[in-house]
Amino acid sequence: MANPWVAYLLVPLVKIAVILGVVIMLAAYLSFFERKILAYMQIRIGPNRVGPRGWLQPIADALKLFVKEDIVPSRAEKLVYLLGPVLVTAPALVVFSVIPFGTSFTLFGAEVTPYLADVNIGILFILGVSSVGVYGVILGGWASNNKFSLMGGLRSAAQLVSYEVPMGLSVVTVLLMANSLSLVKIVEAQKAAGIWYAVPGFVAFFIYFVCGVAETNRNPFDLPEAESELVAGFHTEYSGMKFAFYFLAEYANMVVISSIATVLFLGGWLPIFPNWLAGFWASPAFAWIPPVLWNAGWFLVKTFAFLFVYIWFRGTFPRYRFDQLMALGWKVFIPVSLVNLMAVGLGVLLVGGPR
Amino acid sequence: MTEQSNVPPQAPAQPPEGAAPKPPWEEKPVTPVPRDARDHTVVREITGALPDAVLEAVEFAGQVTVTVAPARIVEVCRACKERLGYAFLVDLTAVDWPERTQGRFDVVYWMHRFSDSQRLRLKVVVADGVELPSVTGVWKVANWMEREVFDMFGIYFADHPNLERILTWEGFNGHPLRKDFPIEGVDTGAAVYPDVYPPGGGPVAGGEGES
Amino acid sequence: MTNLEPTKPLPDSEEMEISFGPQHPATHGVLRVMVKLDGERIVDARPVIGYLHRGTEKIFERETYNGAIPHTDRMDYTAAATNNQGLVGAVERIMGVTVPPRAAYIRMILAELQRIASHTIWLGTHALDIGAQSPFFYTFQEREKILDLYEEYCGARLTLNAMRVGGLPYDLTDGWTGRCRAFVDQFPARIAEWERLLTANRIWKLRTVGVGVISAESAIEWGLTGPPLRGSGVKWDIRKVFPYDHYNEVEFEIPIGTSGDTYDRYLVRMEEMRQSVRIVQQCLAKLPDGPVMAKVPKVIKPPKGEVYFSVEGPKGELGYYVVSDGGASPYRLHVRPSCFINLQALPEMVRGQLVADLIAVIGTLDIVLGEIDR
Amino acid sequence: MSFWGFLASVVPFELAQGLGVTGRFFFKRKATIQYPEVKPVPKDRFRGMFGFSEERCIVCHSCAKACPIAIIHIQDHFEEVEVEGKKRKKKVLDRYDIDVKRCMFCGLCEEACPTKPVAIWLTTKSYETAAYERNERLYFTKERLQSWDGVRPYPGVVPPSQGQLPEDPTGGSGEAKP
Repeated sequence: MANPWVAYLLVPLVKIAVILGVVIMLAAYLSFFERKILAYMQIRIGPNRVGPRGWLQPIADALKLFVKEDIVPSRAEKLVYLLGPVLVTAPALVVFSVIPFGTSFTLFGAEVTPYLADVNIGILFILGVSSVGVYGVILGGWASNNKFSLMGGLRSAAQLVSYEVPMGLSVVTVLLMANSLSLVKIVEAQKAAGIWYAVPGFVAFFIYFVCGVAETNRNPFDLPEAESELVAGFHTEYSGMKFAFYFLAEYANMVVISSIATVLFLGGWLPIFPNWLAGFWASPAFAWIPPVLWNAGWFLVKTFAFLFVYIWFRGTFPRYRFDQLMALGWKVFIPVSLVNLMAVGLGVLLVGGPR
Repeated sequence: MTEQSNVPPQAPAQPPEGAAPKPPWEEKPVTPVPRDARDHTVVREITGALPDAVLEAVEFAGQVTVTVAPARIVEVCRACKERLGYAFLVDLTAVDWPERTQGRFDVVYWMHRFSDSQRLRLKVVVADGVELPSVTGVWKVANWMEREVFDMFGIYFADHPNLERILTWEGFNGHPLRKDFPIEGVDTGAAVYPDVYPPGGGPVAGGEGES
Repeated sequence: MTNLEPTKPLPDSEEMEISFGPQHPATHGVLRVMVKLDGERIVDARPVIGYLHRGTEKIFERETYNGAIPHTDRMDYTAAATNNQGLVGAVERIMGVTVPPRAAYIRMILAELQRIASHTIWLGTHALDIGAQSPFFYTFQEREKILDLYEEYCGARLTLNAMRVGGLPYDLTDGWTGRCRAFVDQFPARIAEWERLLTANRIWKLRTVGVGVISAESAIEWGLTGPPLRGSGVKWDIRKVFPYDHYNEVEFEIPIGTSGDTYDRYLVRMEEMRQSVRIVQQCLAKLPDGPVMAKVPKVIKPPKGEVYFSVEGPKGELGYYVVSDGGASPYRLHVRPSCFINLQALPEMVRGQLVADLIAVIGTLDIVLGEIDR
Repeated sequence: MSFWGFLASVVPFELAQGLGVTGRFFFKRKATIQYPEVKPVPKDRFRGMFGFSEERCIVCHSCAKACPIAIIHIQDHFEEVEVEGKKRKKKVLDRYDIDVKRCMFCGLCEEACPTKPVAIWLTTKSYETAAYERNERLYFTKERLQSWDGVRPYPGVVPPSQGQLPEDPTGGSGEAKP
C-alpha cells in the first residue's frame, strides 16, 4: 500500500461499513427467520404479506419503528433513558470488529483480511466489551421509572453477571487447547489439530451454548423480558427507534454469541472436516467460489445452525424461574465448568498440549 | 343421589288402560310442590344439635331449606360445620323481596357435607339496614360471597374483615340487584361520551335502544 | 429450590407494591392483582376484580328463561355448553321436566367436548404463561376442531346457545356423530403429544412442582371446586356426586392429585380430558333415537319456588340458583361462579412465593374473567 | 438412585424429546387460512347476517319478544286489503329494524318465527359484517335487511333481495329467482 491513508483510514472504514451493514441486516433478517421458524413450528405460516413470501418484512418493521412516535415517559430520567439503548447496542456491534469471518484474501492487488482487527487478546476483548451491554439494560430499566422495567433490569444484571462466569470458564478450556487468545489463531489451531474443539471440549461447548442463551436473554432464560411476568421487562417503556435499538442489540448479541461459538468450537470459517475431506473440498466443483465467499459462507452456515437451535429452544421450552436460573448458574454450571476446566487442563498436559 | 337428578321425584301419572305408557318427556311436566320438612332427617339433625334454631323447614324439589333467625346464623353455621360435618360452603347469596313486611332480604347459605353428599340450604330473613353477622369466621370462602352480597344488595355484615364493594367500583351509587334499582341506569356523575351523545342522549337513556 | 416458606420482611427490606393488570399479558383478561413484593418475593396479593362486570344477574331478571341462555354463554365464554346445561337443568328441575334421553345424551356430548375445549385453552395459556409458546398453537388447533363440530351442530362456535329448557333446539346433523367420533378417537394421541412436550420436561416441573400448594383442608375451607380441589386429593365431582343428565350411565374416573400443587392440577386436567373422551365415546355408542325436546309450554312459567342446580363445569362447580315467582322471568337467578370462588384462594396460594409463581398460579386456577365479574 | 435414573436426571433426554415434538411440527401442514383470499367455509347452520322477507312476515312480534336484548324494533298498522273479494284487515309493517351492532347472533328470533318458511333467518353464511360506522352501517332497516345494502354476501350466497330461501342457505346460485 503506497498511501498510508488508504491502509489506515479508508480500508478500515470500508470494512466497518461492510461489517455494520452486514450485521444489521443479519440481525434484522434474523428476526424474520425467527418469526418464520417459530411460525412453522407452531403450525402457522408467519409473516408473508410484505414482499414475496414476506421477505421484506424486516424492512417494513424497521420503517415502522423508525416513523413511530418516540415516547419518553414524563417521569423518566431523560438522559439515562436515552443512554440505555446506545449502551446496549454499541458493544454488541463493536464485538464484531474482532470476529474473523475468513482468511485473508487479495482484492485489487492488496491483501485484505475479512475482519477489522486480529487483536491478540481477542477473547478478552469480546468478554470485556460484551459485558458493557448490561449497563444499557439496567440503566434503561431503571431510567424508565417503571417497576416492571426495574425488575427486568435487575434480573438482567444478575443473570448476565452470573452466567458470565461459567461462560468465561468454558472459553478458557478452548484457550488451553489452542494456546492463544487470538480468534484467528484459535481457528488455525483447530485446523492444525484436525478436529473441532466442540469434540474434545463438548462439556465446555454445552456450557458455553447454554450460557450464551442466558446471556442473550433468550428462552428458556428470557426472564428479564418475560412477557407473562414483567410485561416486556426492561424495555417496557421504550418505543420507536429506542426500542428498535434494544431489539437490534438482542439479535446482534445472538449473532455474536453464535459466531463466537462457531469460532471457538466449530472451526470458524473452515469447512466440515477440513483435513479429512480436504481433497473433496479442493475438488473443482467448489473451485469457482471465491475463497472469501467460501469462508464466509461456511461461517454463516455454522452460525445459522446455532441460531436455529436458539429459535428451536424458544419454540419448545418453558421459562425458568428467577431463583432456579440463579441456582442453575451458580450451583450447576460454575462447578461443572470448573471441574471441566481442570479435566481439560489435565488432558492437555497428558496428551501433549498445544504444539 | 336423587338430590338433583332431572328425573322428577314422583312417578308419572298412570296412563289409561290399554294405551302404551307415554314416556315422561311427552307428559305434562309434574311440577314439584313445596312441603313442610320438619321431620326430614336433615332438619332433625339440626334440631338435635340446636333445638330451637329452626324457624321453618321446607322441602321443594328434593332440596331442604331451613330458615333460622338472623342473630343465630353464625351459631347455626358453626354447629353445621363442626358438629354436623357441613365442611363446604357452596354458595351464599341473597334475594330481594321489597314488598315483604317481615324483612326485605333472604340471605341464602348453601352448604355441602362430603360424607354422604348431603346439601342443606339455610335461609335468614333480614330487614333493610340491619347488620347480619358474618360467617367468614366459619368458612373463609364466605369472604368474597358476602362482599358480593353487600355490593349487590347493600346488606351489611358485622365482623366482616373487609367489607368493600367487589364487582362495582368504590363509590358506586346504589346496589344493583335490589329490585328498586333503576335499570335504566343511575347518574354516576361521569360524563358518558359528551362529545358523541347530545345531552339527554347516550347509551343509558333515550338512545336508539328505545323503541 | 422451592422451599419458600412465608417469610417475614427483612428489617431493611423495602416492600413495593405492583399493580399486575388489569392490562397485563398474563392475567387472562382484566384481572388485577395488587402484589406487595419484597424483592421478587410476594408478601401479599390482593385480587381486584369487577372490570368486566355486566350485571348479568340483573339482566336475567328481565329475560325469559330461554332468553337468559345466551347470556350464560357470555359468562364463562370458554365453556358455553356447560353454562347452558346448568341453567336449563335448573329450570327443568323447578318445572319437573324430564328431558328425552337423546337430548340428554347430546347435552352430555356437548358438555364433555366443551370441557375438552376449555382445558385445551387452559393448557395453551398456562404453558404460554410459563414460557412455552408452542403448546398454545397446538391446543388451539384441536379446539378449532371442537368448535367446528359446534358450528355444525348449532351454528355458533363460541357462544353456543345450544340448549333450551326441555331439551335441545336442534337434532344433530347427518354425519355429526361420525365426525365427532373421528375427533375423539384421534384426540388422545394429541394429548400424548402435548405431554411429551411438558410432563417430563424438567423446566416445566421446576416451575410447577411445589408451586401454589393448597392442602385438601384448606381447599375445602376456601371453597375450591373442580380441578383445583381434585388436585389437592379430594375425590369430588358433581357428575358423580349428583349425576345430572345421564352421567350415572357412563363410566369414567375422577382423577385426583396428591400434593395439591400446580403440577398435580396439570396432571388432573390432562387426565380429565382423557376421561371426557371416554364419556363422549360412550355417549356416542349409547345415543338413542327419539325426540330432542320434551313437551314444555311455549312460554316457560315455572311454579313458585327455588332450586339450586349445579353442573360440573370445566372450572369447577357451576351452580344456578333459580327463584321463581311463577312469572315468565326468573325472580332471581343467581350463579355460583366457580372461577370467582376459586380465585379467592389466590392470595393463600401465592404468599411467600415468587412473582413468576403468581403467574403460574393464576394460570393453574384457570380463571375466566367473564365468569368472575359476570 | 439407579444408574439410568441418575443419567436421566443429568442428561436432559426429555428436553430433547420436546425438541423432537416441535421439530416434527416444523414439517407438518400448516393450519393457517389465508383469510381475505381463502375464506373459511361456514357450516349450513352457521348464524351469520340476517335474511328477512317482508312477504312472509305476519307481523306477530314473536321475534322482537324472543330477542334477549331487544334489538328488533317493529311497528305496524292495520290496512284494509281485499282477499278473494272479502275485505279484511291486515297488519302491515311500518318499521322492522334490527340493531345488528348489538346482536349476539343467538338465533332465538329465527326459532320464534312462526311462519314456514321463516321470515327471519340467520343461516346465510355471510359473516363479513364489519363496518367503519357502526351506528349507520350496522343498523338495518327493513329495506336494508332485504337489499343487504352494505353487506358482503358469502361467495355463492344469494342475498335476500334476490330470493334466497332459508331452506337453501347457499342460495342455490343457479336457480335463484330474479
